[in-house]
Amino acid sequence: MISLSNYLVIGALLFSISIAGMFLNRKNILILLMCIELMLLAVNMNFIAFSYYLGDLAGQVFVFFILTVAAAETAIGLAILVLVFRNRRTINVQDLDSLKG
Amino acid sequence: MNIAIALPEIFLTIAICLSLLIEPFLPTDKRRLISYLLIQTCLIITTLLVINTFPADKAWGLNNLYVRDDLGSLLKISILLVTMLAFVYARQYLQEKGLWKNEFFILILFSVLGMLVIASANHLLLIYLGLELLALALYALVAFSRDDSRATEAAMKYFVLGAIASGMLLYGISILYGITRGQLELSAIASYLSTQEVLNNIPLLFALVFIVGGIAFKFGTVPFHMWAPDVYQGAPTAVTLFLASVPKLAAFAMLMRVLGESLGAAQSGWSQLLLVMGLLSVTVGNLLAIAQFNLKRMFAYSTIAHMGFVLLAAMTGTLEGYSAGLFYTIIYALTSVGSFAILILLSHQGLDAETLNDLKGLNERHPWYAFLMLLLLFSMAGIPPMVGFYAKFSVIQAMLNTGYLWPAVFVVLMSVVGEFYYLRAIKMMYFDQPEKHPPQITYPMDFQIALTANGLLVLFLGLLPTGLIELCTQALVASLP
Amino acid sequence: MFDLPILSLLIWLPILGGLGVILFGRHLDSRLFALGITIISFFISLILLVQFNSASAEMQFQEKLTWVSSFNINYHLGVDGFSVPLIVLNSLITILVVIAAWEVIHYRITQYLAAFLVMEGIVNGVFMALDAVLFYILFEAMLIPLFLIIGIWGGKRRVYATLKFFLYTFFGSVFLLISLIYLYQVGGSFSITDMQKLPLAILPQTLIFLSFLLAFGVKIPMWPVHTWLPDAHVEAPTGGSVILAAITLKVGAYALIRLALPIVPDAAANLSSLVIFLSLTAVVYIGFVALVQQDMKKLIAYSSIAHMGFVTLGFFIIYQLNKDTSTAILAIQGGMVQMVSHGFISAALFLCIGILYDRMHTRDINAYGGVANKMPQFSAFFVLFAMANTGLPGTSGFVGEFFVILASFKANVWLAFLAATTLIIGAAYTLWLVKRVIFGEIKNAEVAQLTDISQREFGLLTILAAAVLFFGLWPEPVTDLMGASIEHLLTQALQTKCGGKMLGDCL
Amino acid sequence: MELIYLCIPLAPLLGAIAAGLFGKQLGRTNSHRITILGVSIALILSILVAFDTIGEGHTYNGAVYTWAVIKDFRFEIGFLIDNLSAMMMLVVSFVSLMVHIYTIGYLHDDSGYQRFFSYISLFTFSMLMLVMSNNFMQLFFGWEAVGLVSYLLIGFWFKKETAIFANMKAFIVNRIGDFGFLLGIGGILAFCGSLDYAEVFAKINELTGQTISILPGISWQASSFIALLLFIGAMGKSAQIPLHVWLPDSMEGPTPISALIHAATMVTAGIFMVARMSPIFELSDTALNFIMVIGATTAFLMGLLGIVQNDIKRVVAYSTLSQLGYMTAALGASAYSASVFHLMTHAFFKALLFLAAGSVIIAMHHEQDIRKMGGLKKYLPITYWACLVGSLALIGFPGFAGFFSKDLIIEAIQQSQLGAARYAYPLVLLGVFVTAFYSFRMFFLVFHGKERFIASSDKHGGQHTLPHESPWTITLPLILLVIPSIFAGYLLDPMVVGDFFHEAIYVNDAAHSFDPNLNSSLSQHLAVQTISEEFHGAFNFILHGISQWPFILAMMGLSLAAYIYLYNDSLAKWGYKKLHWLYNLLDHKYYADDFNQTVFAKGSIYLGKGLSVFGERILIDGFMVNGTAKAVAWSASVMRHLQTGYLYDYAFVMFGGLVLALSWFLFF
Repeated sequence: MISLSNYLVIGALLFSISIAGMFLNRKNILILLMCIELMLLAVNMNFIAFSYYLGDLAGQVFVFFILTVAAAETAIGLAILVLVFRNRRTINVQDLDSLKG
Repeated sequence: MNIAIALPEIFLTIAICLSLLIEPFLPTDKRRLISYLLIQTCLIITTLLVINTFPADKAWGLNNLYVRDDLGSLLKISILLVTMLAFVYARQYLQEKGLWKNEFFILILFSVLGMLVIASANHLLLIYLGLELLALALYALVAFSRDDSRATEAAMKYFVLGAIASGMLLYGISILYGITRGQLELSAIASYLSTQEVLNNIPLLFALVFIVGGIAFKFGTVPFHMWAPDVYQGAPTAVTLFLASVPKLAAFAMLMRVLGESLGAAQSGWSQLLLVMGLLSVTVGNLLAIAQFNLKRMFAYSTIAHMGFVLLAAMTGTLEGYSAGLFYTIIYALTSVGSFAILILLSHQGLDAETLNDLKGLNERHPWYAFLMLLLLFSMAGIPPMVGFYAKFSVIQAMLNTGYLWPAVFVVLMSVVGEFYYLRAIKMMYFDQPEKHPPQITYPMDFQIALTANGLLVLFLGLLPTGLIELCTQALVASLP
Repeated sequence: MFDLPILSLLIWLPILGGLGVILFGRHLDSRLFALGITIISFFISLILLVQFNSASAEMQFQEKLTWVSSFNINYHLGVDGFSVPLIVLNSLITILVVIAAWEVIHYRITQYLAAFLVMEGIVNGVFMALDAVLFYILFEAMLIPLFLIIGIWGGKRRVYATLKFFLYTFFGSVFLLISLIYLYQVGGSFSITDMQKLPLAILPQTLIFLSFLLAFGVKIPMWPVHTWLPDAHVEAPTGGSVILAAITLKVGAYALIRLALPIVPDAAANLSSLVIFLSLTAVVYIGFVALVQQDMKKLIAYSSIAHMGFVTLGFFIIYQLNKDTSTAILAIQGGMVQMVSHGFISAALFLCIGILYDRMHTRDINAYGGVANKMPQFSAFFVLFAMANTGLPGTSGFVGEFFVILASFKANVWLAFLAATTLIIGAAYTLWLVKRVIFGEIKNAEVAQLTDISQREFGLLTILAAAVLFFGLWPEPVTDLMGASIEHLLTQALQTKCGGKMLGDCL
Repeated sequence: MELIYLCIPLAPLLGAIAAGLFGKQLGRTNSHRITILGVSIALILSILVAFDTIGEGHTYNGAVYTWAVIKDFRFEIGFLIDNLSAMMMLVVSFVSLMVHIYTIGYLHDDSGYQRFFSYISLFTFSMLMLVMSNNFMQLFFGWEAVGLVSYLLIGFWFKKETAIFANMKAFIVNRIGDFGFLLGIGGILAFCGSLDYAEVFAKINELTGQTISILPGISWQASSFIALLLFIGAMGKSAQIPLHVWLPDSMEGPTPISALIHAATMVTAGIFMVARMSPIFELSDTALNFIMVIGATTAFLMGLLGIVQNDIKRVVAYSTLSQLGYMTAALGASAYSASVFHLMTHAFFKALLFLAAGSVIIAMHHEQDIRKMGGLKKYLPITYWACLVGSLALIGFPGFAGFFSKDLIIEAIQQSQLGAARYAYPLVLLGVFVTAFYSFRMFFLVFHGKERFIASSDKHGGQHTLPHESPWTITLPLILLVIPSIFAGYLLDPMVVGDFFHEAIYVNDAAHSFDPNLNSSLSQHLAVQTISEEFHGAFNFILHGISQWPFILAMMGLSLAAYIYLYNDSLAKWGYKKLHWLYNLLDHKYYADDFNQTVFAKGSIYLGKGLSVFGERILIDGFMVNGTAKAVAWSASVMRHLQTGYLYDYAFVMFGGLVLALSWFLFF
């Protein structure tokens, strides 16, 4: 039997991986977007696990909302990415440093 | 169901959709003016709808997803009014910069809608949705000047960090969902937690940390502040004007809804977090603002410091503290929108006024605006008799009332440090001669009236602050359980 | 006879007048308008003086309105023997400042005059406020016009000076705010008179006292938080210097009397040695520093610090007198008279320096010499005020120092000894200044071009000279005015609110 | 009578105000008329008062107005008129009037004519207020006021660098004295609770046995301490060693004020003050000993300096110092009446000498070096005789005024039982010789011998006109002053021997019964009494005096001066060679000025510079104030680098914060 805590650990691991991905990745912004998705998936994992074990459907409804919003978010993210690329001809994270200090 | 309690939001939604539809059919030569007036009318009607039920007894509706109380209404009114001011200030700027598109107003209206939803949410899902509605619209707004590489860079940063923040918030919510045995309704969470041991409940504390992180990002307090300077600087001034002022009201609404109402039982836990974040924000904000010569960036850091004050007020967990925080936030929004209006005033022919040097000799060029800016800056600095003094005063009083003596001492010391950069700005306006003589731009009458009213209000409220303070306290008394 | 809210009038008439000058400055002669306002307020202050009952220690002419009900802040005004002379002084000096600007200030004169009028109103308010927050607000608000005055019409290093001045004083006063809020939380009232009755343990008393000392010490200014003053003076326009020296320095000392001594008497008693030490340092150390200054304004600024040292010495020597009330009254009278007198003398000296500066555009002592040859009338005034500055009997400068030295002798010979060194040091730096500037052969071509004072300047200096001599020859009007209030103060300042404990007992 | 008392000081004051404020409108003649009128009124009224007080024995003690009332302390302005003040008023207004008249001639070309008259009238007012005072505060008022006028008058020619240096020096040195004086007043108030003479003297015995803690463990008799502090004031004003340095320099002022202020009146204020406060001084042997030592030292050492001076006014100035020393020494011997008596005679003959010197100076066209004079006897007959009378009076030639007073002092010191008398007596005796020598050195050099001025004025290429006698405005005062210089001495009988001062001056008959350490059964303070008992009229006094040491020494001094400067100056040259070190010492005035200049003046400036640089600029401003500001700015500039601009760093900070918060809750 897989216990709740196993799912939660997986969720936490996914979350940590996404975090690690964010600040270990110094190259491509696309990977950042992927990490964000991964983070949301970690959350979804938590919600579904809780929902299942608590026998409460609200958690799963929440996940649907999260997935939808994530899609919208990614759309905007990619749009901004396109703008960045158009202006700079690069999507390197390290090149986004004109604003600092 | 009681749909009526969401009437303003429903009206606004319909109005936004309609204005999207109507706009292409407006006569081309007057399209801008008419759509602008239509949108302002929408906001006014929404405001009236909110005021219509203010003050009123607390009411729940939409299957308990939605709550209408005085706190929410007051925040909504402030959000709507400041947004209207922002539109007045932004109009000329957008025309000159060639940024005038109907989408600007539509996006802002969407974000306002998101904020209104947050202000009335009684469910974590609604909080999330409102937050995303607000955030997504803002990401787009920051990138509104599409060909500006700095703007897009700022948008990118804002987007990524914002997404992380909502991820954190969601993660916290998911844990909370688990430990409260499936509660997502705010009032239900509160009643569940009131029966629990809080301080040794590690999962709950974990959830708290994530949720507080998510909220703090909206405030832009340390260590979730890193986006603020870059975004403020990168975004077009008209967007910064909005971004710097109105969403803080929503952030405060979120803070009150999530921490104050539903997690009130865990106050001893989150107050520690808010205390540390608040102190750090006041320190970092004030110190780093000194090093800035870009005005927008400077204001960003000053915002960080101000938001630190709000967190410190809320940290006390008392009615007095909440009231101080609410008062502070409203005053901040008012002052901030006015200060950015001055920056808009200084911009000319598509060139943003950004650096401190652009303020030079303002007293020579426009003594009246210089005087208004003086009032606004002194208010931010917390010098009496401007209203900013009472904002700080109420926060410090709340802190001392709950025994936070040394943090209070530290905070006022830091505000002395902060004094420096406001004074430096005033010095630029009054003591220095203008470097170049830019063409005199006449701003439309509504701009002038609004700015004058905005500046004098800061002084007037400083002389007679009772009404607003009372309003804040009353709203909180009526709303808090 | 007068049911007018006379105190409010003294605050708001100048402030509204100031706004009026800005608004209508273009349409009428702003100088005449401002002069009119100041003269009217001076007359109102005279009415206050005449109607004031000096036999009573009660707060008089009280006005009380609820102001910020949520914080329990009231618009509460009232005057006693400490306030009245300072209010009259303030109203008088502002007239002089307006006249002094007459032909001298050309750049944005309306704003200049408006700033001074607003300043007058605010300072009057500080001297009347009976609500702690109202007091604090006015105390801080005072910085704004002064900041602008020095910054806009100041000299070359005005930016440094203004920022230093503002931050320094603001730094001092934020602790005051904390203390006041703390007192509110203990006593539930922001009324200063209520605070004065509030019993307090010794530890909070000590902390509150230190915060008061910092806040007011910066303003007075006391050594070692005085260094903003010379810079501010040097850069300020003449009017700014006059107001700064004659009025704003008094605010700090007044606040000590109004807040520090009555609210935290035990801490004041415990720490009186510290304050006395700082005061005497101001007298001796600053005296030597003044001796070597090359800038006339800096020299007078340092001399102001030294003279204000007598004020604080007078206020705190009362704790070293073994409850000898008569001598304690003498000491406080000394401090108060010194304040009033220094208001006249420093104003006069800064006006004199301003007169020279307007003609020569330098304040460097070395650029002068033999001014008496070309400006005999001016020199006569200058020597008179210099003598007053050295505390010559017959001038008001003597009275305060005399009282304070007499009182300190009773406390301790060495205190009196150190205080009395001012007789020598003060004479040395003042007379050396006179010798180098006024006397001697005409030093250079610029001095040879000097013209004697105009009628306007003559009038200004005459008013001050008359005041200096009058109060030197007959200080009784002032001492009489304050007598009852001082006795009342002493009952408060010499009481104990915590069973006479020392801080050490609690630690 | 009160009105008359009030008029006495006010008349000169009004004159001063008129001449000072409206001098230009009044013109020169009217200015001097109005001031002289004022002083004349003062003199006439003073004479009236003198008749009333001395003759009728009416004394007065009352307030004019209340200066301030502070609870139990009353500060009043008032008059105490008794024999002492009546005499002083007489002296002051008389000499002042003489000087007023003299000035008409002396300064009649000066552009500051009206200013000068205003000043000296103001001085007269101040000095009268001083002597008429009935309390310590008013005394201090007058005290400082005369100092102020002295300051103004020394610097009267304010273009002269030496003059404006001298006046500053005079004021500051006087301030050192006033410093002590003020502290003394503080002591009086602290111990007696009043500043009124009558009240203080009534309570004076309460001072007995009281102590003042000087250092922990060390305490002094309050009476001694206060008396010494008061005496420091007297030392400043009456130019006693070591506060004498200002007086010679004060000769930079015009000669009339040298006569009035720096010889006759102001400098004797110290003597007057001690005499006035005799009840306090009588309480303290320590103070009296100290006074006597200081006085005798001044009398002798300052006299020696007179020998090497070549400036005519400086010779007289040092002689003034020396005579003041005599008076002070007499005070120490409790011979207050003798001292005041000498004060009076000295006022007359010293004013006479100064005015005569002034007359010489005018005749020599402001040449003051006595080596460039000589043989003036035939050109200035009146001045010559006046000067002779003055000099004889000064050296104490029997029959002249100075003889009586000085002899009295020397005898008093001889009789004094105080320890210091054994030190003081030889000094004052030797002083007589020195006095005679330098007085007649000057006299002979100026009026006899070769006419050295012709050569010198030729050398300057100036117009060569022979000196001629001064106008009547100058000679009249000389003549009028000759009279009291001769005859004032005969007042000895009533003034000293009688009980003239019995009300004003208190001598402790049963001295020190409270002090068990003194084993003398005899009263130690009765020198004057002893003399009085042996007194048998002025003539006998003269006869007695001729056989005494003072007279012999004076004659020796006179003869030596005559020998050297009239017949054979090789002795002087020989002495100059052999005693070169002594000459140097004297020429440098015992290096007192150099010492003060180096140690005090330069020291203060270095101290001030040090404090200003290290204390103000480096420590407080540099380190504390700007240092804080810099630290803030520095930390800001460092911290801004945390905002790197890289997204991953931003994310890292956010997560770092998160992790820290989590671990905070986990581990604490």
